[in-house]
Amino acid sequence: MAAKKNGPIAALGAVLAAGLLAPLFTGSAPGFYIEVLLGGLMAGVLYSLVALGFVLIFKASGVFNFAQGAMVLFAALALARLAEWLPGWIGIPAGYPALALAFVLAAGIMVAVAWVIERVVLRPLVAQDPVALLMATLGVTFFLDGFGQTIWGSNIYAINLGISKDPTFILPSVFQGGILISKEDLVATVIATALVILLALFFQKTATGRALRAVADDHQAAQSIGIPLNRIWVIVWSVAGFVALVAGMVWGSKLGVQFSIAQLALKALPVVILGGFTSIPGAIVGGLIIGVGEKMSEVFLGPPLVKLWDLAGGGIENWFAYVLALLFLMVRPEGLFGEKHIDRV
Amino acid sequence: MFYRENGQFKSSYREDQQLLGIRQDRWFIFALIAFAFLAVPYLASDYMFRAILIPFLIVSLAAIGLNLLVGYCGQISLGHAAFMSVGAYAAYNLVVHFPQLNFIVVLVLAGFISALIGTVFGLPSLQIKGLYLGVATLAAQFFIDWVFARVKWFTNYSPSGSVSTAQIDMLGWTVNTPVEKYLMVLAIVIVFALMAKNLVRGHIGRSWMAMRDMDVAAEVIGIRPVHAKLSAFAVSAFYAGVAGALWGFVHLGSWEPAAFSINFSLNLLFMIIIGGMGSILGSFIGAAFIVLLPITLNQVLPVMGRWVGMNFSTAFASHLEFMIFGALIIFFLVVEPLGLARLWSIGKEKLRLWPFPH
Amino acid sequence: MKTRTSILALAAVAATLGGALAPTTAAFAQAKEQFFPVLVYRTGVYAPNGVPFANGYVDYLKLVNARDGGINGIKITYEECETGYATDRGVECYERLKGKGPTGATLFHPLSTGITFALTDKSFVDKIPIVTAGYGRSDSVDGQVFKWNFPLGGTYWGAADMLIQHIGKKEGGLDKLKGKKIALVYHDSPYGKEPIALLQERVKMHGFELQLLPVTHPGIEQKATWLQVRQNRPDYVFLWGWGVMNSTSIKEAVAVGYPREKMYGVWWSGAEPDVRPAGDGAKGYNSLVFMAPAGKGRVHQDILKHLHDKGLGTGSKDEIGEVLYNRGLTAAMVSVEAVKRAQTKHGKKPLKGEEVQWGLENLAIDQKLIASLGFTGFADPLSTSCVDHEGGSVARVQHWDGSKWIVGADRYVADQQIIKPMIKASAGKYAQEKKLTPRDCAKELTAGK
Amino acid sequence: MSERDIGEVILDVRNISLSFGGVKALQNISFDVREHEVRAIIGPNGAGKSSMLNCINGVYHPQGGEIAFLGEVRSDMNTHHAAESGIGRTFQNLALFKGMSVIDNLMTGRNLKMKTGLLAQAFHLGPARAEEVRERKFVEHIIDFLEIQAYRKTPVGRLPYGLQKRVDLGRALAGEPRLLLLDEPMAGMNMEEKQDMCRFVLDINDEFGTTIVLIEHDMSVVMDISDRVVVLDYGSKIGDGTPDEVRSNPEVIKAYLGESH
Repeated sequence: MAAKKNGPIAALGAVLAAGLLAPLFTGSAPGFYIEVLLGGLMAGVLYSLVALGFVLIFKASGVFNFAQGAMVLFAALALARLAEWLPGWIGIPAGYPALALAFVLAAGIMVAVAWVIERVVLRPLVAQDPVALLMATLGVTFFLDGFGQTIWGSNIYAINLGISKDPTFILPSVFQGGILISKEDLVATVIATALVILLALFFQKTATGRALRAVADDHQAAQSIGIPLNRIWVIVWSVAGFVALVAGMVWGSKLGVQFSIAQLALKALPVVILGGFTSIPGAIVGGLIIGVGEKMSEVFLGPPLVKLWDLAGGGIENWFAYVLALLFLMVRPEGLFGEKHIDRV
Repeated sequence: MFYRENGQFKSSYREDQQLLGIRQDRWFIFALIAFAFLAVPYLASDYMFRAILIPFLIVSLAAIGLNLLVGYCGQISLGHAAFMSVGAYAAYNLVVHFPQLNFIVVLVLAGFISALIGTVFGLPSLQIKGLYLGVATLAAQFFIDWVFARVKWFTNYSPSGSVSTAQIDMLGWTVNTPVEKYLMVLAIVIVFALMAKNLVRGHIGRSWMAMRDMDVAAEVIGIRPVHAKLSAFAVSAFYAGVAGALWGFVHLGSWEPAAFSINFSLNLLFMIIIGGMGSILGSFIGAAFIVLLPITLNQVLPVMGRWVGMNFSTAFASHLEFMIFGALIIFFLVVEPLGLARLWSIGKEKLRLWPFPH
Repeated sequence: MKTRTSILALAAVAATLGGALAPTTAAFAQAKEQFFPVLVYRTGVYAPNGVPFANGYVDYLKLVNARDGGINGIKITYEECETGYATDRGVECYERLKGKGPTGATLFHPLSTGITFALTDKSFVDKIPIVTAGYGRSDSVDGQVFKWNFPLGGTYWGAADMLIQHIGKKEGGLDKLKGKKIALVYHDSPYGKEPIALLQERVKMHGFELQLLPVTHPGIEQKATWLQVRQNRPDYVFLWGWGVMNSTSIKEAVAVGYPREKMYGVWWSGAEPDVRPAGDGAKGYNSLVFMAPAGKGRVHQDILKHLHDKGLGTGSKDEIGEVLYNRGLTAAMVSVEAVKRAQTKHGKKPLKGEEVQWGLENLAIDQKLIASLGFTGFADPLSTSCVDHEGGSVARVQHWDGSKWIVGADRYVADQQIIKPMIKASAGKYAQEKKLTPRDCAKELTAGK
Repeated sequence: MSERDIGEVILDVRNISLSFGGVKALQNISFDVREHEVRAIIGPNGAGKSSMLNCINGVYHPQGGEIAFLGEVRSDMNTHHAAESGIGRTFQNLALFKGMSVIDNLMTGRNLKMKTGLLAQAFHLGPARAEEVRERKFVEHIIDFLEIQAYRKTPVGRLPYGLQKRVDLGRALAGEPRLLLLDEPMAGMNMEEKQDMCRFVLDINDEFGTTIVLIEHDMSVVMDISDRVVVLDYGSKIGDGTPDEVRSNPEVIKAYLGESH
């Protein structure tokens, strides 16, 4: 079985690798190539962050949480607005202090959200089929979008982490024009890595974390160790909420916080497909692959296509991720790291 | 109590297998159809036709299509609006290149083209199931969106990438007043609803449901997954295609790919979940729900606001609309995961047994 | 039990749904009222730009009532409808509002090119003018085919043409454009695609290189786009964005170190919400500005006096004088003037859209009138006719100095030599697609006498 | 046992081996089934009985060996071929179509026999209607035979376990199988239900002349109704013969008594 499957995967991998390296030989500047690569990785980091939320929740509650994007938006809005309002309310100095406090409060809010969701949505729907639950999370999405805009506002808001937005160029000696690096992206990567390490520790070291893993593996077992499933869910959704907050912060500081962030959820879907619904490393790696794949395809594959068929502009990154994920599904339905299951008769 | 079956004995399997077993149901449906054809044209306002009835009917058609796939065959599709757009653009190009074609012919052809595409994007269903398949169908959504936005030929090289349609006329009958449009759409939708009903009570429909309920057992019986699943995708996409063509030609009149965005797909899914999976009637109820709810909230909320003496801003009203919409979806999933159609049948059940409790 | 509650709930919902019919069946007996439908988007992705425009528009309508007691005594009523920039919602709003008021809708500002396309077809049946001041379909300038469309004061073809002229001037002559690279970063919708046709026309003339970079709605994903910009290092970037896309573009430009001085936005990419989020990064960014630049004039004083001081203002005080607010203001002013003009023919009574159409087609807004309305500096003269529904288009180029817009001195006028034939061709194609017979303006004129 | 003329070998299983990953489920099993007999496969849990059936009708694909059905030799069946060439099957853990009524479940079992096309179906044309009625008649036979007339329109999900088992059997019968594979038809039944089921099995065997292979670990039942018995243990065959032979087979006794219940 497994042996049979590895062939196609290798093939697909080879094709992708070839596509990835092709530009180097079709005469695009190596410096620029690296920039695109980095750009892709940075975008990938953000996708990973959102995908991480998906995976956490799916692992523990088997719910495919469509609302993750809405949660990112909601958290980001909360952070941005609180950071803006707090100085006025309690006279805390604007800038980092306000931001820090706002972050804590926002985290608290996300916990509250998680608790409400568990109470109002998950508990009544427990043991419903996944589709119903998926639908419910879509309902949550709508609610959060509306609610978020009502209390936080629907304008564009800034989260200022105080990082210079101007690009820096490294290795001008090696590559003509140097390689463009944005400090923001670097910070984003650092934060993301930190978060992942944090999660890893949480899952490996803490009792709750181990409990969560137990649940993920087998609900009955979890109950038998005596963990109330409801609490587990609240915790997991809170963690996912926290992840959403971090994702929102990173993204918001780059491009500002606005309703459109909610669309990010759609970007994360192919990532979880690629990485497997139940694998945290999968989410990370998948995110990076998708990020790089998108940017590479857009920059290097797009223009030729446009020329070839006289298209009205490129924009193939919109579907590339999905088609990639689809191809991948065909050869390996359980994803990169997801565990497969054979249904018996 | 008039809702009684007693005295209605089935003397042949034919009778037993007819669409509406209970006489009262038959009457009810006939009455409803008669009302829709004869009375509504005199009662409804322009607004009702253009903004509510016509869109409602068209999305119902699309919802039926989706329900055949998701509700009956158990294959999730998150990209059905894309199949609608295939139908719409197919119809547009047919009209552009063969102006003499009768609109009905155009519709059917558009349906077939869409069915073809649907089948192609249904292929993954042979490999993967459930949510994975759902995400796979998103690939269809985004890819097809892109194609129509990019390949100029499909939009007949219109500089803005937006296409607009000539008025519909078939065999001399020019369909342009709302009433005419309504009647045409109504007729089409009824015919297609009947066809759907026939399909699902025949052996093809049973093979779909078998796939949905227990695919291994179905295979053991000798049902070929390839046939069952792909035929479901094809038929479903056919419906979507026809609905899409109607949406473009009758409702919008001019559109760009954004008119068939992912949100449309999700709404279709809402319709069948709320209305009821595996129920043609449910498709209608769900469509009514999803079409009417936002419009209603959007109009009623400010009024209510004035009642309670506060003036809702448009923004707040539409945010509230979002929230209530989401809340209601959750509410109905909680109280009746099987959808509104189920409530309907439960109600009927009770009516049948009335006045006895069980 | 469970089922009973849900059946009750169902009934409740059904009841509310019933409400949907109420507004349509409700009668509007009040006479002496001119009804203005207002399509807005105060929520969703495009809210940052939609809100100030809507506030400006509504404020002016309020002002006319508060200050002049209506249009020559005819009181203005209006109703907002949220479209969320979505075509189908827009159509629904249109259908809902077109019949309201004693004489039905006066005219529509769809505020979205997509919705404009959808409504254009309906306008022929409903006979309600569609005013698209500075947007919409460029070919609708041709009043002989598009009787009901009024792209007052500018089209995208015109805008693109002006931008080319401007950079031509900077380069020291249009002929200098040869071999230059221009990238068009555009919102991937009819709105963003409109200018392409003209730019390609100009490419034929001057032989510069045009690169098309579409950005998908909503426009928060532009990394790849700007990496391409960095790769090809175009001499100029034209920005045809809307909503959050604009600010994102500027930020990404900063991120790849593309000089903002070489970026030129259309007039919908040149408002405060577009540059503010980018902070200092936006310094030096240019955009077209038509009709109303930022700033305050007498009309603003009136609004503060008659509305905000009485607590009747629509939005917050501080957005008064912003670009989009002013544009909304001007759009409303033009609409009101059209009604006034129509009243000279049809009498001082509530007018049907059909009657207002004449007013729009015979607009004569000159500096004197503008001054008397307190719009000096916030509107340009407009004189429309049966053949020309644009009424003249003038625009200037402004740049953001980090805190405010500085408007350049020279005014640009689109080169009709190029645009006229394009309009003719495109309008002709539309007429033939729709099986329409164009009006004969000359005849109507004589008939009018 | 009623005197029936046992015919030729119709199913011949030759050294079948099957394994999942490392686990060996079956190790070169061989046995044959003769026309019209009742053949039982017994063995403790995890002996590989179900796996055996799954190989016979193509749910699993054995790595080694071959299966000859009606003279046609295949290294592995696929479910569709199996069904088409007349192998029917019931399931240990009910695999009914929960969402459908009894009638529909049985009609679905008839699916292979129904051929009218999509359009005929959609418009409910004459042929489609006629076919529907014709097959319905046949299915009604089975309903009468299994004495479930009262539940025609009931969704199978709502039926009690015993009845669901019957429907499962009916669905298999609807396909008019020549060879019927019964996977623990009496599991989890009370005495009466078991007796009914036995009766049905034998009647099927008599009236329809269907050859039957059944899995069961209730020895007593098996011994009563089957002509020959195969005994599996840990994936390998430890006995094959008439009930009496098997009963006296020391290995079998060890296997069964070895693990004391």
